[in-house]
Amino acid sequence: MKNTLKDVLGRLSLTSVIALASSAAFADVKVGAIFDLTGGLNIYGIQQNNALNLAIKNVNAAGGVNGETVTVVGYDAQSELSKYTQFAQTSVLRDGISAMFAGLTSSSREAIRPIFREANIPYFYSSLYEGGACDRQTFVTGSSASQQLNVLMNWAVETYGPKIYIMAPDYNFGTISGHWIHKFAADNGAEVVGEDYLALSVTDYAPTIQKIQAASPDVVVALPVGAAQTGFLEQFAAAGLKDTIGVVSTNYGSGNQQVVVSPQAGEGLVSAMGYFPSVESDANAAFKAAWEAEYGSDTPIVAGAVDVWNAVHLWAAAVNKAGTADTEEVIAALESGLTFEAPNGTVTLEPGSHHLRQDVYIARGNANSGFDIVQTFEDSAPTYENEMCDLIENPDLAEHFIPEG
Amino acid sequence: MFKVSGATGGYGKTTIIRDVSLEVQPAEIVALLGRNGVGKSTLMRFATGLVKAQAGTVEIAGVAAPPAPSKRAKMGLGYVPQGRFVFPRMTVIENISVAAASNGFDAKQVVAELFEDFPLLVPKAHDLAGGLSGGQQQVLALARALAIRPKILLLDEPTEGVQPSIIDEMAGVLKRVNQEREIAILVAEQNLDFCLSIAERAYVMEKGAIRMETDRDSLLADKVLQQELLGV
Amino acid sequence: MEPDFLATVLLSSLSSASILLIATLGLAVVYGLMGVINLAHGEFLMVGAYSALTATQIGLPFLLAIPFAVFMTMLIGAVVELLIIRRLYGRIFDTMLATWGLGMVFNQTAVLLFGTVSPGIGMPQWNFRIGDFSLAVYPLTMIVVAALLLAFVYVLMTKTVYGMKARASIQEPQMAQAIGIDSARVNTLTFAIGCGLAGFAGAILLPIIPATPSMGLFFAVKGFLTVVVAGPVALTGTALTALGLGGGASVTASFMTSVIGDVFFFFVTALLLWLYPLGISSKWRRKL
Amino acid sequence: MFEKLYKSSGLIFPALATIAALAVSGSLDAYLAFVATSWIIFGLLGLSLDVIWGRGGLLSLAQTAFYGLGGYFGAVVAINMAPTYGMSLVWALPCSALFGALIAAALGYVIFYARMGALQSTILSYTLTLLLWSVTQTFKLDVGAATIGGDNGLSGIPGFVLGFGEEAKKLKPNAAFALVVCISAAVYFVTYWLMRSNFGKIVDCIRIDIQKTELLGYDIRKVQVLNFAYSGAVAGIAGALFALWANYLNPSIFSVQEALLVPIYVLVGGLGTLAGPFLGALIIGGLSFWLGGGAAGGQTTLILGTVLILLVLFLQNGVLGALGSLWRRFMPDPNNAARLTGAVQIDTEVLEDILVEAEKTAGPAKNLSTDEAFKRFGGVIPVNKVSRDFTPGEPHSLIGPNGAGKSSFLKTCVGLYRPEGGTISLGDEDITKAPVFARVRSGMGMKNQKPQVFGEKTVRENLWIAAYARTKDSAKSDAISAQILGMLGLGAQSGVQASALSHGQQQWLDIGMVLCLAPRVVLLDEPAAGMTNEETRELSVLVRTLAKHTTVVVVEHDMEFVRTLEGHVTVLHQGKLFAEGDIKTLRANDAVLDIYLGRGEHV
Repeated sequence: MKNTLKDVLGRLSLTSVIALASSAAFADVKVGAIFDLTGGLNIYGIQQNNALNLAIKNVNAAGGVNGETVTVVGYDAQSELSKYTQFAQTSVLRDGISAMFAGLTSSSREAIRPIFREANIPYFYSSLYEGGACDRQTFVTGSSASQQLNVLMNWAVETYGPKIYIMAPDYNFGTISGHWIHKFAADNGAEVVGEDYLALSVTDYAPTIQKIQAASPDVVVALPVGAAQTGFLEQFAAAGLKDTIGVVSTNYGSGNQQVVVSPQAGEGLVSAMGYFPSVESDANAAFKAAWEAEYGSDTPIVAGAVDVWNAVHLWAAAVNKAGTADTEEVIAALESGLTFEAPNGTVTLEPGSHHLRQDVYIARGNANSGFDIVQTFEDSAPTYENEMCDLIENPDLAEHFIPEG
Repeated sequence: MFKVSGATGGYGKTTIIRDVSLEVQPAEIVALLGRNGVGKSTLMRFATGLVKAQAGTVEIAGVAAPPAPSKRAKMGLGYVPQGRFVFPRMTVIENISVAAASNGFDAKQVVAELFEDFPLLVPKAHDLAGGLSGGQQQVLALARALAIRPKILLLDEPTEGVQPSIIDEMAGVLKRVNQEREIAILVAEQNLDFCLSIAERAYVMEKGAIRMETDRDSLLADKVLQQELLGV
Repeated sequence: MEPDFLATVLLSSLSSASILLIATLGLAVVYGLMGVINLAHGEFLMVGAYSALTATQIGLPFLLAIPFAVFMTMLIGAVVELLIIRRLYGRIFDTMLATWGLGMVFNQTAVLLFGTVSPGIGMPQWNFRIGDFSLAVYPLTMIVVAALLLAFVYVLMTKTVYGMKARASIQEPQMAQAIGIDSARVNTLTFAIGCGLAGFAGAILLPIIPATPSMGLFFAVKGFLTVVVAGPVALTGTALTALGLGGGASVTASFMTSVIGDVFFFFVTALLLWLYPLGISSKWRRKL
Repeated sequence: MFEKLYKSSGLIFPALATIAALAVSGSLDAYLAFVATSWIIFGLLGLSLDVIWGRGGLLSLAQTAFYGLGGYFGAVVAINMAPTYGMSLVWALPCSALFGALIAAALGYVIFYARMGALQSTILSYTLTLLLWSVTQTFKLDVGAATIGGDNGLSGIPGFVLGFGEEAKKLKPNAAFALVVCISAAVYFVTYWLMRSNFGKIVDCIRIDIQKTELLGYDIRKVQVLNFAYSGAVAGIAGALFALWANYLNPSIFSVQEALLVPIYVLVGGLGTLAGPFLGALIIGGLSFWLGGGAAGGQTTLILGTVLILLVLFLQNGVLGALGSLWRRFMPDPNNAARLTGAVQIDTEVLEDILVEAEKTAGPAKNLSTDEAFKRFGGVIPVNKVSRDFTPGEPHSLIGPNGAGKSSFLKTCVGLYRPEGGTISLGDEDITKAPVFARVRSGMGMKNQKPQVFGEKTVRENLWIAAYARTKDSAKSDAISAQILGMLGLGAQSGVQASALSHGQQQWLDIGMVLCLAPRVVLLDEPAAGMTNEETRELSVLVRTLAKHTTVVVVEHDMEFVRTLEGHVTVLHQGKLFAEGDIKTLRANDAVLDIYLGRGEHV
């Protein structure tokens, strides 16, 4: 019984392998993609995947890489971590890809990073995150926490005052961001008067709101993750606190929060990120036009999508520069200080840390669930990653740096 | 009045009773006798509709009974199962009320009436039925069956696990309701003494079928038959 | 500790416990009265939330959207009972697994229908002050809502003929039929009421918790623990447990962190189960 | 031939499957081999649940907790040792198994020693998983070279490394697949053997009727904790294999979804079949692989959910269970013999022999005494300061109105109820605080009102398990059970499942099981209930014979039966001693007539 079933399954998968292989036979360069197209994280995953396909189309329209067409072998991770490992192995063992674009959460990145390191395939991670990922095969095109928080804290202390309260999710993104808030607050002569790290399961924010009032800060740094934590902003506003205490964030608006939050709660919230659709530049106008032509304009474009777009173009530029898609040459080209005219301004790939130097924008939520850009900080460097991670000096580094304390 | 014809049924694919027919006249008390496992309980449950009929019909007051047990109850079929099966997390009053109310009777009035018949239940009126002793539960199960104002009452092993003095009391009440309210009664029992103290006539079952029909006096007289059929 | 802070904490913890109770009552009815653990309860809550959201989007005022949500969830609940639950009475673990499967189907269907992002409807911007502290009014009204809902369910199940029939049908299904109750229909209604209560919870909590396909999960998990700790006397037990566990977790979260609040919740659950292996109400002599 | 194959199907088919899997492992597509390895690992995890759920009767939702914790622990050790010494398996597997077993034993101790209800146990196990899930999100710890980094997980776990030393390389997917197949097969066959052993038989009995098993003198809590620990060890091994397979662990292993996936594997394959979970994991894994493998968003959860519902509704016993019942349909029904029984006739000579023999091995009869024994349930006091001595020689009958506390008194004596006051002694031994099984081992034997037999087991097995409880010796148990079987006249039914017996036969079988214990004190609660008059007469003979060699206490309503016992009668009323004497004196006692016997004609 068991055997026959296995045989059937085996045959089934073999045929599917053959089918996939034959469909890819005329392609010269293959890249892999693993994003969450279904499940709870698909608001990001679908856009990341859309950006990837759009970028590949754009690259192919411009003549491909080294004159060869690029094709995508894509997978749906279904918002499940175990699927990431499985598909990463699949792409290595079966598909023969030249580069991988994958992942949203830090855990998804950490799960698959060793696989591509071992297989020696460049891996592009495109999402804002807490920072610190470091190895020779990994390239990060999203902005790291220190990169965003540096400018944001500066601005927040100046605008609202020196007493700061932290509301963040209780896992790495939140706690490491918390660390940077402490550091940048101290740098600016400000003080963290209280902090609350919340489990993702929390739906009732009354305790947090009381603690905030007890600490009476000038500004709350709120880093809500997921729809439930977005409820915090709603409850904060309903308690009548929004008018007296400022709210700033590095991830509000990175996905759907500005849509989920009602206008009366969302208006006036301040966010600092590497991209807002309202960025005014030719590159962004062209990007948005291409996007709308392909996918329409129903949902605002998230920063993660632009990060994927940038990743694909940086990779293509590196392959063209190297004249081959072979890993060693491509990494060498990527480490040569590549720049790219991105929708969010000029981005530069730092050779040592494999992170991007890019613009960071501070924007304020408006009444239409959109953002108005308040200030632009050009060419913000990933200082922490540059400091910790020098892959030119130490190509064998394979770490995830976490700031002490 | 109450008639079962050609009853054939059982559980799943097993047939336990085959082609059983019997009849109870108005205001008559009939006993159903037989050893363990001859199918008395199955016949009782067949009559209520709780055992699905493979063949056969049930007639109550001259009308063919529909298959749904709840409809049969509404036609006046009262049933006291073996093992009582009172509603454990409901009070004594609720056990009686729900039966009365489900058949469109005034629950308060019915409860008052039955408390007169069964004074034993009065001090327990607000207790949960599950906390009553076995004998009290048996009385409650009887009261509940009477609450639907039945025309025919089926009793399955009402004396099992019940103390002698309560058995006495039950016999008295059964005789009384039989005479005063003209309720026909069919009682399945192993306790021959109890049976014959209230019933005039008896059916004796063996291996899922009716072996014979007899009356009290001839059964009492026939020791051989008692030995052979009932293991007395 | 300043008295105004303490008062605020107590009041908002009471509201947290009430929110948990509102979200749990449907589960308690279905478990306590029918012996069915409905693992899809959270998804029914979610269906209620989306129903109310859709209703407000087509222009219905929020107060009318709530009955609409209740109606929708009751309808779906009745269909589910007829197609699935009905065949599984008395098989508690099978019903758990089947309703879990159902939850997966609902969840995925919601993703397909609504996507993972839906706009929130916002909370009424009323608030009032206790000393230095300002509190939103809407979450506090949940205390009253919970009390009313509890009273409603209690009266429905203990004082009405339907309530007696419902309890009889599930305690001794065959005997219920034998005394003239159409127990199949009664059970369908009871399950639908349980689902309707979930729908009510999803709708009335919508201003506090935005609608997402997975919004019910954590409520279902906590509600599920609450109901099981409560034990056989479903209604009173659940009210007490929700107050203790939910309120306690919220007080803990106020003085420490939300994660410690969660740990408190789970830990006290474990402790209570150790002390009362069959639920805290297993020895109570109460109906409901 | 056909039947033999059926009986050993749990060995032959898995062995064939293992051989086939090994045979194809070399030629399998590397990628398929990689994915299929995870299915085998999930199957192993499913097996761990089947041990505690299908056999032990507890639906544990903590299997992923043991799996995850075991995996983490083993991985940490492997990360530190394997780069230098190689052999990642040798480090990871034992550590994981041990750690999984320890955690399971700790949880099992709480569940089983508190004697929790089924649902509550499930919930508590679930609580553990949830607790881990919320705590591990932020749990950070450096252990040597290993960094447990909260939600970022634990990476850098070596793969399957078999060689020694620094140079050892990790296995390629095909070899890793073959290795995991071998390990899983080994665990499966050990489990199969364990579940067939005497230990497994006791586990089975606990599932079928926990109270009866304890009344036979088995320390059920210890057996349950051991069984749970074994299941935890299996889960731990699966966790280690998973860690080595994925090279990465993360708190999501403790998530709600993962925890509930395990029961699905078991249910799909067939609960209690041991081999079923592997099949289930293969089907579910294959299904989601086939549905969700491509880029087009597969609606895996939607389909899985639907499959689950359909499965519960239409294929209750899973694939293997369904196949098994199909197979049985083509075999002769062993329970046919149940219908061929005549009336029971006790062979008093054999009974005497048995009792004399028992006296030799278990010592002389003991007195049972209570002194001011007191038990209350809320406001009800079923046992109110009862002081009484029961001695061998003649039967003692307890009578009294319903609710007088007769059954409660017996249950208090045997330990099913814990008294709040007073003492209970057996011989010279104070057993007031002793658990049920300890009292049984000291010589108490009790038969409850309803017949308690292990329905799925055969008549012979029922008696055997009772005899084994005392002798702990298979050969002796064989002999004793055969002897009692003959005495009861159930020889022709020895291979019949106990559930197929009639109510009366089950009563006799239950009494036979009590006799297997060679008890020095016998407590019988309404043994004549549901018996025909001729059976009651046989019972009376048996009780009188028994009373010559042991102390016998009988609770009974049937006055005729009580009269034929010709023994001492005690009347209980409202939990208190009310009257005593022989039946004749009591029949003349007005008070007894008032409260119990009544004055009617039906007595």
